[in-house]
Amino acid sequence: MTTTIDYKDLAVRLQEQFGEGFTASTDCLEVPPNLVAKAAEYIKNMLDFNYFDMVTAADYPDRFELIYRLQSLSHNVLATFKVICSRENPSVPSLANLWLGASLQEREIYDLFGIEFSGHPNLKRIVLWDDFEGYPLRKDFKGKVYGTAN
Amino acid sequence: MEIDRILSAEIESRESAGIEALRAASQHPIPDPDGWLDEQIKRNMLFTTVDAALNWARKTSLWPVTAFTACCTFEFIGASSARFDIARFGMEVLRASPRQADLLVCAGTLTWKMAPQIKRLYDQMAEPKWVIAMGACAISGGIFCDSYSVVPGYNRIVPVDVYIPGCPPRPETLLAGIETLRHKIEKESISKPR
Amino acid sequence: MDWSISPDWPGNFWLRLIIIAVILIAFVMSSVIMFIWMERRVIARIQSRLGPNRAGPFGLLQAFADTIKILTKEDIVPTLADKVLFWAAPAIAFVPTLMIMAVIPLMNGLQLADLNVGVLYIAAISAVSAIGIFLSGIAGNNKYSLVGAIREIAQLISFEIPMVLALAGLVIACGSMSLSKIVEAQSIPFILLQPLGFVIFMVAILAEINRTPFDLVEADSELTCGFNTEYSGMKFALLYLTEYSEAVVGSALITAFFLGAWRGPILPGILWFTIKMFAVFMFILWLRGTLPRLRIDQSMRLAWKGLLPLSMFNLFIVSLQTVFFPDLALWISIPAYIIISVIIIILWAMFMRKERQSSNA
Amino acid sequence: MALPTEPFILNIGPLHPSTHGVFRMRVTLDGEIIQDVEPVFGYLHRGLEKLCEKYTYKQNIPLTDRLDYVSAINNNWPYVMAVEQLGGIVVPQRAEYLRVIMGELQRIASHLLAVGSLMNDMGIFYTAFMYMFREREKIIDLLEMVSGQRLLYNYMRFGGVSMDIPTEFLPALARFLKVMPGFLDEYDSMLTGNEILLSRTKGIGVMSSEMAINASASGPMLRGSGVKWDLRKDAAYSVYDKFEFDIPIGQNGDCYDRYRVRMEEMRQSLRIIHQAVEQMPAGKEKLPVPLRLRPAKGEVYTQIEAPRGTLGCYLVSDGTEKPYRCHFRAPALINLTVLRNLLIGQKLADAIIIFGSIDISMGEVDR
Repeated sequence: MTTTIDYKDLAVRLQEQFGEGFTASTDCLEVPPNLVAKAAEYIKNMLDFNYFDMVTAADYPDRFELIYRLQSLSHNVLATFKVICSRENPSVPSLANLWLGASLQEREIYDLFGIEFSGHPNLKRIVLWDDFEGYPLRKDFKGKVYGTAN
Repeated sequence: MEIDRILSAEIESRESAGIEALRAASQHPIPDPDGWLDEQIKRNMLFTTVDAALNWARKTSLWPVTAFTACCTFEFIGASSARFDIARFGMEVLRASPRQADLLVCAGTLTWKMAPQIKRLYDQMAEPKWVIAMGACAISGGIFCDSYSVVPGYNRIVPVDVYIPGCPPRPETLLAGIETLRHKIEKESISKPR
Repeated sequence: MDWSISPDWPGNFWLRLIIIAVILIAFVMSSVIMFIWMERRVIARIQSRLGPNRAGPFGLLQAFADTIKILTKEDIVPTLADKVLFWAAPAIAFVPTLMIMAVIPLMNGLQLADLNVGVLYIAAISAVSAIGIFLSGIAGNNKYSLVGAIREIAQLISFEIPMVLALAGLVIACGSMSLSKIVEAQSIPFILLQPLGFVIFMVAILAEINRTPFDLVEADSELTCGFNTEYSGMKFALLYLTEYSEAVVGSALITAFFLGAWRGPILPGILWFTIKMFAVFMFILWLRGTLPRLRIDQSMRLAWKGLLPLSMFNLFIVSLQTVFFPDLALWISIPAYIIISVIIIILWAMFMRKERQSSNA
Repeated sequence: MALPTEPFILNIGPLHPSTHGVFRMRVTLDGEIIQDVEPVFGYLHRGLEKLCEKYTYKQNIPLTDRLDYVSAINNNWPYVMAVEQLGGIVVPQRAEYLRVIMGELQRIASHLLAVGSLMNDMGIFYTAFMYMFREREKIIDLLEMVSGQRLLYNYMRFGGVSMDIPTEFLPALARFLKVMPGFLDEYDSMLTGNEILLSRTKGIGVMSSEMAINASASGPMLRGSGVKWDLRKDAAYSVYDKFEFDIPIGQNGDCYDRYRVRMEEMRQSLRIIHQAVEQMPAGKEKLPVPLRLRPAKGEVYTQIEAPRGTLGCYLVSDGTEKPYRCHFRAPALINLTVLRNLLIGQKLADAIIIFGSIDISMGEVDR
């Protein structure tokens, strides 16, 4: 069975390394946007989390939420990171250099949400064409979704 | 390869400009080529043996080029496989090149990014050519018609001869659609415009 | 019952030429039509499905429907294509396949020209049709057909030499290069006398006519349609015809050289010839239905490292046999030759496998 | 003086016979050797995740069918499990067994198609494809008997499955289970020992297990490289812990191993179906669930072992009857991250085979 990591102990360890900002909730660890890359590198090297399962985003009225799921296949342990970033100019350090699997998923989030991933080797639109104005998966997207012909 | 990076960016922007232009240009469906319908009503169709021979040849050897986009692809493959064999009607040669094909089967959802490719494919086909719009997505965008990136129906891009409903249509429905197209080809004549 | 036609049968030389030429062209065209129908039906039966049966009884008129439709389609010439080359290439590809038939004896005496350099003539002309296919690939200004054309030339060059050397074995065995003499010497078909030569010639012919497992030129899963991607209408009809007339001529060559063209007990010569030709084509279809495709470098490695040494060895054994024990009893020479060739093939295959493992290990 | 050559860009474009859908690779070729690959996605991007926010929970089930249209039943599973976890619905045992049986049948059908189209790319002129499609038609008949549709089944509901199996389903399934191993042996005899197939796939497109894990590949791609990771055993969702079956893994991660893994997985799926049919209890196949279901506020992530890899569904609900955010982790898209590393340096003919062995389905890649 996939066991989840003990988030409180992880939060304490990360606090020693990188300082304040890590709050552990029941099923995920909240990480400040600027420390994501360092925390992920720490967890990858120290605790052998070699599998980047998934990253996805959700658009809330006041914030963007990014959910990272990192796994260690050898010990069958799961860690879920949650990153809150502002809606003005959302930017999160990219994990594509740590795990190759993150590159396409981050490009897709950039394409559909407009969240910048700084340090991504090839950050451009993946599914839409360049002249497509706006980011469709945001709640305030005025596309043709609700029958309004654009 | 640096030159590739610049080159592919330039190709990318030229293509997306093409998509936007096509999207603006095709807000209204192209009328279906049903000239043969009123001909029949007027009953003045002059049928020569040359027409009959040509129509028989074109009817029995319809070579499809398939715009394999989405789920209807696998119903078309199911129709051309061992159980519902399309090859019995002489449609077996799956020519990958549009030059030699004369039937464009549009199977699946058409998105705006794919529309210029389908337009170019249709223009490349040699002249006596017909189009089958297969599946609800091909007729009117189907379950995805409200989406921001789906073309509501192939008839915005290419003139469609036969519409086959269903999501995805069963192979028997596809064969019935091909049968209607064959009846349509029987009634065509070289002297009349399509 | 020997059905034969005397050399000066209708009296006037020119009349004989015209009549036999018409017979030859009619023979090739009708067998092409039959091959198209046979291919679609036999491949369908291999794949446990029916194949065309709506156009006429058992789909016999399917080939006619295909040709009428292709001939009346619009003939597109791409704007950036090299106009003259685009127009000339299909003709260059098709005409040599008919010219090869001139030398093949359909029946005892039914041969357009009994050249005494028959084998050399065939080896030369078969290369020209490959040039035609190469030009059609280049002229269309399409990247896929360009790759297909380059592969055609690579394959032609690498399989030309083993084919000629396999035929050289025959020439040594029966002393002359003219086909009628080769057929006369075949009281026992050469397939039994020189099995190694037959295997090499068969593989080389498969590569020359671009049939599976060597159909890299028109590899429809990699290069959409290979060299004929840009052709439509009448030019495509000529190229489609070339593909099948090459198959007809290829199987005719195999029957002429190795299966004793028209020699057979009761039936007239030409019937025996067609039966053997259709049998060879059936074997080619069986290969097409079941074998995957080789990569271009694998097929060239097979030609240079596999067939070339084997054909030289075949030449060595045949010349050894004709010089030292010319009148060896048949019941010794046939089994002996088969055993030697089997051993050689196995040894060479093991050597090539070991060499391939050491090269990419 | 070396002949001056220059690379040329070739579009293995959206409409190509062996790109398994509308996928485009802008390939820079130097002769036949590939120098650079630029995959282009998006030709089938229908904005499915945006539409999920427009329909109610139950209306989304047919939408999930169109995700990976080659194995449609497996797409419903994670979405339905997510809503059940949010809504606190406990699924009756019989429904779990029915889902396992239909899921494994769909896995065999999807693998048949994957291996069939790989043989197509290799040049066997549709023969292997037609044989495998003949068997896929048998499975489609079974699934049509259960759900009424041929390709996109809309079969699973919250709290169970839409309809119970008709009486003639089990005898038909028993006939299929008796016949199918024979067909698999027939394919093995035709394909596995084939000398040309071996020379075309052995040692081509080798992916080491480290690269597979780093590129977060999943499914036959991961197991082909020797990593023993299968959600049916490791995450043990639904009733998979009641069956015993083993996980086939490859040795050196080339196209041949991925082909062997898929053939072996079909046999394991047959074993699972055998055990599931024996242990299936009687009882209700669906719990009555209100049409306009309003699951509790919150977010959940569920994942299953789909034929192409780990298919996950991340669902956020805000208490209304429409999902607030619904994201699907597409294994086919993530398996493609490694495409560029596998293709550079290979020949054009091998690139088609490697791409075929990755086995993608465009509905899932572009969503």
